[in-house]
Amino acid sequence: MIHSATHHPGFLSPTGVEITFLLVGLATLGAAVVTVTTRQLVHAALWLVVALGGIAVEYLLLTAEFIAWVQVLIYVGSVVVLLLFGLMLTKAPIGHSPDADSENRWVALAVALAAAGTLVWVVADAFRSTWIDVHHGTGQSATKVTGSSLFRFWVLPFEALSVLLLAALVGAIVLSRRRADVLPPAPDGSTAPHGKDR
Amino acid sequence: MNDTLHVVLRLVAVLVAFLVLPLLVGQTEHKVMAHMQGRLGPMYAGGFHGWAQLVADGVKFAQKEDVVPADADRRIFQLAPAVALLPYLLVLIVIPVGPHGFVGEAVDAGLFFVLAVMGVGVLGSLMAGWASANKFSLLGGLRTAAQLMAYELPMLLAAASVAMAAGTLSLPGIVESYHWWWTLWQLMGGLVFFTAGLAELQRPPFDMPVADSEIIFGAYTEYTGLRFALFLLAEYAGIVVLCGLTTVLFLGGWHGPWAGSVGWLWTLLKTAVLAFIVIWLRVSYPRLREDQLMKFAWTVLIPISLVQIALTGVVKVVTS
Amino acid sequence: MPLPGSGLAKGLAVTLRTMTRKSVTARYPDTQPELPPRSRGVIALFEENCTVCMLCARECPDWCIYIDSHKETSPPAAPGGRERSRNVLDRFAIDFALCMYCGICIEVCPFDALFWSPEFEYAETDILDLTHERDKLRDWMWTVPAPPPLDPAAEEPKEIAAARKAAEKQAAQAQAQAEAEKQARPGDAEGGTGEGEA
Amino acid sequence: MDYFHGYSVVGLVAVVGVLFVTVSFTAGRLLRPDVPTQEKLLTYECGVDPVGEDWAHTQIRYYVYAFLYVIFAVDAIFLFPWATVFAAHGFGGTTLVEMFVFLGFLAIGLLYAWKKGVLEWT
Repeated sequence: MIHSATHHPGFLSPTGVEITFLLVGLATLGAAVVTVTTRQLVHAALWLVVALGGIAVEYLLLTAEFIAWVQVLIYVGSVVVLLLFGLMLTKAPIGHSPDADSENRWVALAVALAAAGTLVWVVADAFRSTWIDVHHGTGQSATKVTGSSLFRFWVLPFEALSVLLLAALVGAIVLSRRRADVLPPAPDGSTAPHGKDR
Repeated sequence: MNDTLHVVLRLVAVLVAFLVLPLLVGQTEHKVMAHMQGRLGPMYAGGFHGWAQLVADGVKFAQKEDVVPADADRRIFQLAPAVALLPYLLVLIVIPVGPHGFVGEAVDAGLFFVLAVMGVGVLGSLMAGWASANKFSLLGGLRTAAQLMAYELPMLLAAASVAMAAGTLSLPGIVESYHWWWTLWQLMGGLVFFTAGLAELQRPPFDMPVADSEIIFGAYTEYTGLRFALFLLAEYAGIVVLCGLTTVLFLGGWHGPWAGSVGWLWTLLKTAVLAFIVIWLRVSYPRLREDQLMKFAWTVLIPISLVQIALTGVVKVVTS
Repeated sequence: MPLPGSGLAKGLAVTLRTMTRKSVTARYPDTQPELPPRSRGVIALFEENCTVCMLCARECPDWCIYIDSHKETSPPAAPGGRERSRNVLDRFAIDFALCMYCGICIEVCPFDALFWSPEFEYAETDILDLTHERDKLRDWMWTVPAPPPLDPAAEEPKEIAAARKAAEKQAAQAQAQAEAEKQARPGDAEGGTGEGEA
Repeated sequence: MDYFHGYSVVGLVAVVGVLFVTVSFTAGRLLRPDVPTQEKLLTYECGVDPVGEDWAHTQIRYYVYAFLYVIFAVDAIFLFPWATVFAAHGFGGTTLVEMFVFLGFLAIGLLYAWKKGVLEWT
């Protein structure tokens, strides 16, 4: 059943992948623009989901299967959820939030363009002579390839990452607990548990 | 054209499974719950033991008015059920049912794909909770998010343990390399995975986000008619997906006597038994409190799954 | 100390055991329920006993009993006597949408005109139709069961006790008379006890 | 072309899903009544008139869990590429130790959070 696919050209011709890539890229760009221009906070977060999902599809089209699903799992599944969570905990009114505009849009645009220019230039320069052959079934075990290069060549950064994550974790706990000291005790009169063992 | 036909057939099969299996689970839940409580459950719709009750419910839901509260964010409110439902459809296609390519579509990073896509479904609950403009919905949405964050992790870790054992992320690949003693070896991981999955589906005893005695129906409070039905469908599709995944990862999928010819039956049977357990747990246990819920994930499930990973790693390196 | 998790297992065992047993659901419309004696289904009116004293309507906490009546005078029984007047019931209705089945009306009725009927299938599709009129209330009288037998050791009902006392008294009198007659018969040698007033 | 074939089928399923939802919503619109009244559109608070707005003050405790999760999730995804290779030739015990060091650091983080009482409320 599946083997038959190798003899047929499949649903997307090679150029089809490129066309799809371009279209998805445009959609992603559009979603990103809406994300930063919309006046409604939660809508911005949801458009961010669309933009991040679009990027995941782009990864998929570049046969970076594993990275694509990491993108979905980490960015869509947890970072955006964290973001929404934070918005809901603080304040995210339905409708426009006029105070969400910091009146810096021209500076922001300049920074964004500069950052984009730098990134494109750096990436294009770094990978100028490297090509991914998306057309010849490199999808086989993309995860395995990632894993073997990670644990053959990048072990030290990998271990350093764990230290970094630990630092982030401790930092988050320390920050949130110091904030808890400032807060008044819980309104129900119970002793605030965050002040338990100090 | 043969290829196209194959694809169309698979799509139809997946869609049918997506629509029928959750109904079966739902009807079983009606009946099993009833009998566990000394009742009979639905007896009239369809004649024989109320088999068509959920069909009748569906007809009723479709005829009901679709109320969008005046204060709600209309577009997001209406979109939320679709966001909650569709990830399960996507996941269903990669779950292998039988040997020799009896699967909607084999994806190389299948396990990772499944975990990533299932995590998206929670966005639906969050959207619903926020867009309803209702205190109870908002609280439900917050609880959903917190619960997802607490339980996604043990699920990931337990799944990683299986991937270590099999040395692949492909779901058919995992089942192919399964041996019967894996069930014992991965027992802790399996329990963690199943429990965490239950919590992610917000099934009792982990149904704090929809606790009716506290926050009405959580994020789904304001929903009526078809949109409400889609949320319910998402819950039952979630049960099917969770039980199917647990079967594939920890219970050896199609393995069993005469696996070559009736392997798919084994998968379905194991899935059905797990679905029964899901229902059974619902009837037997009271709801966990919100802080117990969080504590359970972080101080019980995650340490256990870390131990399981260590065990898997050591055994694997020693035996290979 | 019990095994950890044994409580959880016990819970599962209970539900599983219940599942294997026969369920206790009463399949009501198909099989009629077995009602206990003195079931409070609906209130029936024995209108022949009603004197329109209005006690029930006045005592009803919900004010759900509606009574209309008029006075009728009947000619004196004997010529020259006083005209007799009596109340005639025009309307007796109970609004079962308001009734809370406390049974006070039945308790206070001095003439035993109200009874509990076990009839419970009087649902209506319109709440206004739940105000049932006297003919319906009278019809329910046919469903009122006979009063349950008393406990073997119970005190006798007052009516019966009074009747029995009267009967006993009568019997005693009759006996006394018979004895007195026997003694007063001439030629009776022994003059027993003094025969009182006879 | 297996790879693109596979994912185009997945994409097709997504399209079918969207179609399914669209069709059911459209069909629903044709079937159901639509008689909104002001009271029907009111926010539901158990039959009592709604008080205040939808947002209410909540404890911030939840948020630490969210941080914890993001950090641990980043950790957990490294397990998957590792899982596929660690038992292969040329990796073995060393890679296992490397991963255990990595996990050990995070376990320390979890222990720290536990000790600090972040993981419980009562």
